[in-house]
Amino acid sequence: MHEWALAEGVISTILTVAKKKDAKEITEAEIKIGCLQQIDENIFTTAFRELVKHTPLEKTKIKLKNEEAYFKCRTCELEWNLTNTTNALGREESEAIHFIPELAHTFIRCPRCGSPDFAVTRGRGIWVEHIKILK
Amino acid sequence: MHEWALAEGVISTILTVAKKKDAKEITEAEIKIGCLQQIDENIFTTAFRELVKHTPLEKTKIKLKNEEAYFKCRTCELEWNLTNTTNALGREESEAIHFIPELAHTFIRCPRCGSPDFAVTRGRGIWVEHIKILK
Amino acid sequence: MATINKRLKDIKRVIVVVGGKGGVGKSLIATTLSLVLSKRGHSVGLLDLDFHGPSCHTILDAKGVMPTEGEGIIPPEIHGIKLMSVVYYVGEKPLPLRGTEISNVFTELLAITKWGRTDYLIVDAPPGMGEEILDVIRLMKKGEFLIVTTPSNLALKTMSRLVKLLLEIRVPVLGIVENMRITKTKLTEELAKGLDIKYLGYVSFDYNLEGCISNPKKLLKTKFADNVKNILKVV
Amino acid sequence: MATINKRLKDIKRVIVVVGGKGGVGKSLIATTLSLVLSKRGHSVGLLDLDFHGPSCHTILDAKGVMPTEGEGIIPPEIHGIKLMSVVYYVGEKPLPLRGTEISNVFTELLAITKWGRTDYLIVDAPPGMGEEILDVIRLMKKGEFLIVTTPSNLALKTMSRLVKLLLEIRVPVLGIVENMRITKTKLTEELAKGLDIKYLGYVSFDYNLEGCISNPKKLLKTKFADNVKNILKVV
Ligand SMILES: Nc1ncnc2c1ncn2[C@@H]1O[C@H](COP(=O)(O)OP(=O)(O)O)[C@@H](O)[C@H]1O
Ligand SMILES: Nc1ncnc2c1ncn2[C@@H]1O[C@H](COP(=O)(O)OP(=O)(O)O)[C@@H](O)[C@H]1O
Ligand SMILES: [Mg+2]
Ligand SMILES: [Mg+2]
Ligand SMILES: [Mg+2]
Ligand SMILES: [Mg+2]
Ligand code: NI
Ligand code: NI
Ligand SMILES: [Zn+2]
Ligand SMILES: [Zn+2]
Repeated sequence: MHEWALAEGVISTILTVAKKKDAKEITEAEIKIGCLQQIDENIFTTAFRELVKHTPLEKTKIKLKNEEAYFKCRTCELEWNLTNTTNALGREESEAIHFIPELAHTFIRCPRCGSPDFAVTRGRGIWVEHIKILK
Repeated sequence: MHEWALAEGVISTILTVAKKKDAKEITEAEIKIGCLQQIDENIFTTAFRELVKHTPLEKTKIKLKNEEAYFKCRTCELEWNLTNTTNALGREESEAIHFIPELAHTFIRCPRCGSPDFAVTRGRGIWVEHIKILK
Repeated sequence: MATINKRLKDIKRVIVVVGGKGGVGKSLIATTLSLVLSKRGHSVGLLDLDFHGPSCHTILDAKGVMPTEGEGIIPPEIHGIKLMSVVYYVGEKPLPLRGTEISNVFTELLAITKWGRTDYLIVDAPPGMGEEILDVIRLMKKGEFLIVTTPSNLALKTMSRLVKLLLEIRVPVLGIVENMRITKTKLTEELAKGLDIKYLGYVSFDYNLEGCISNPKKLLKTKFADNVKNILKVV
Repeated sequence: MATINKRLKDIKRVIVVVGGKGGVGKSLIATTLSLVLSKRGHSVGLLDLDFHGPSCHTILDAKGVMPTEGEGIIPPEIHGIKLMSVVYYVGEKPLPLRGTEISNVFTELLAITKWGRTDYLIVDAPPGMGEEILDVIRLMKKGEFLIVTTPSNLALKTMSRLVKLLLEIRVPVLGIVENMRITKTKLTEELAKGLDIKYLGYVSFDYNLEGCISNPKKLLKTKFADNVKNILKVV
């Protein structure tokens, strides 16, 4: 589960932002999870808690929030979301997108015109939405 | 002077927008001109007036406004504007950018780190900012 | 978009030379095709879409020429071919571009270039199936794709990926040209069959070709050019 | 960025095989170099950056293998080489990507791949000087560039553009390898001199090479591999 790698990335982002803001303590971090990647929240949380042991983030609470994945076709301009995607994804395909969201361009097509030329407009990746700090 | 080609593009945009808005008459169009391309406003205006003869835009007033060109370096994150660009552009270089603004990546470098890997954040191209219509 | 469609309106056919793989002979075939068609009396345009490695001007030996301006940009005629390329503006200098920038250059070129009445516009595509190819599909609705490959396993695999994509989205595919054949092999022909597209024939590896780059007259007299003419009969 | 640097921390040298031009032998040289270094007892990683035409897995005959997961992604070892490629996930299917998407895939690969202690990470670059090359420069600060070209005028011109760029921004350039030499010519060597970079030697055109693709043991016994070993002495 590369949720560990994702947790590492999130932790280093939080620390960078906190440093920029001159934080003394980071009380909470809100983390947004794009649905495209189907990240396992339990594993992610376990990884996070494990990795922050003996770091300034040891006591930081985390809130995980989801963002639905949206696409926009560059050929016919249709916008749609992942749940509407007609060609249901198989296990291996989901797995691929789990690791690298852009691989969606191999497995997903515009439900109206069939084009592989679309943008992922929302719900890609994982990112820190905001942090609460004490100065 | 390919200002004629640019005027053609602007005209077709105005007509498309006006149609979408169900306009009966288009009284005015505000056109933004990015400074990167150094478009000749006189030639542009002449071309526009010539090309709209016997079209619904014959009486449309045009207002031209400039937008300074800004760059942002992807290597060192410096932002700068065209007038600050250290390597002054020669005539042929200006000409190249006049036709195709992206050719800036051959002739312009980040004034801090020398990188050619920068984004043109503002002041590229020519576009219709807004139109005034009667319904 | 409207401007682009207007610019392409008076062009009868648009042939896009692609391969997926680099170095399979796309530029040489695209340019030789242009020369042959032009010699036969057709009016021909050639658009070099390989902004990072433009080659058509070298093959045609285009020197000291520039497009002329007049209500747009009119490409100069070189050996009878209207050639458009970024090389007029950047010369031998590098043009490093990211994807969206490539897309912008392409859109700009299509919007400003006045081809006029043209029988064939030949498009010399870069390798890959990125920005340029996706934009050809999006912006040049008339495009018919001519696939070039070598019989090497590495080229065939990459070419297959591209062809699968083109067939899936149902753009016209003229067929496959096998280039640089050294020994006889059925690999390319069989792959074409498997992909259900036309095998257009082969072009032999021509050891004298290198000496004819930058000399269109000599180029037209090579075995390579003879092979290209045979392909043309089938298209 | 911090994550990426951490992932690359335990890698001693990063060699990026580029050419500007496609089909000059970047993938074969990058893969053969990896095999030779690995046979000599070094720990070697190989990153296939050509997302539209991945080739390293074909040359190494990597079949039925997948990266393993565990606090990141650990690439499988094939003939002693840790190979990372999108091919594990997309198989033979096309992966059409625009520029920003290419950049995202690259960033993601660097962030999740755990190379571990590695003496050499060889990066097999695609043609061009677009998104992938600019991102290697931006994200892999340790990268040393190995230039591959053929002695053809078309390849040399495109390679020159890329080298000019690399020299201008002052990234380390190891030198130029002349590949697929058929007849003796001084063109490449002279160009290297003109560009003020090292000429590393040549690799002959090897008519038996095609039969050794997908057979690393045979590949290592070719004249091609011998030539590559000679180049290695100079680097
Ligand atoms: N039939 C052929 N015989 C010999 N050499 C060829 C042949 N076709 C192409 N070449 C050579 O192969 C190289 C790649 O050709 P090029 O047209 O630049 O390919 P691409 O545009 O696909 O990258 C050039 O050096 C060219 O001279
Ligand atoms: N020294 C050589 N002799 C003969 N064929 C070669 C040699 N080097 C490369 N090739 C062939 O040239 C083609 C392109 O090689 P490849 O490694 O895929 O290039 P690139 O990665 O630069 O596109 C392949 O078909 C390969 O088998
Ligand atoms: Mg997309
Ligand atoms: Mg830019
Ligand atoms: Mg080419
Ligand atoms: Mg390759
Ligand atoms: Ni996972
Ligand atoms: Ni002009
Ligand atoms: Zn669509
Ligand atoms: Zn900078």
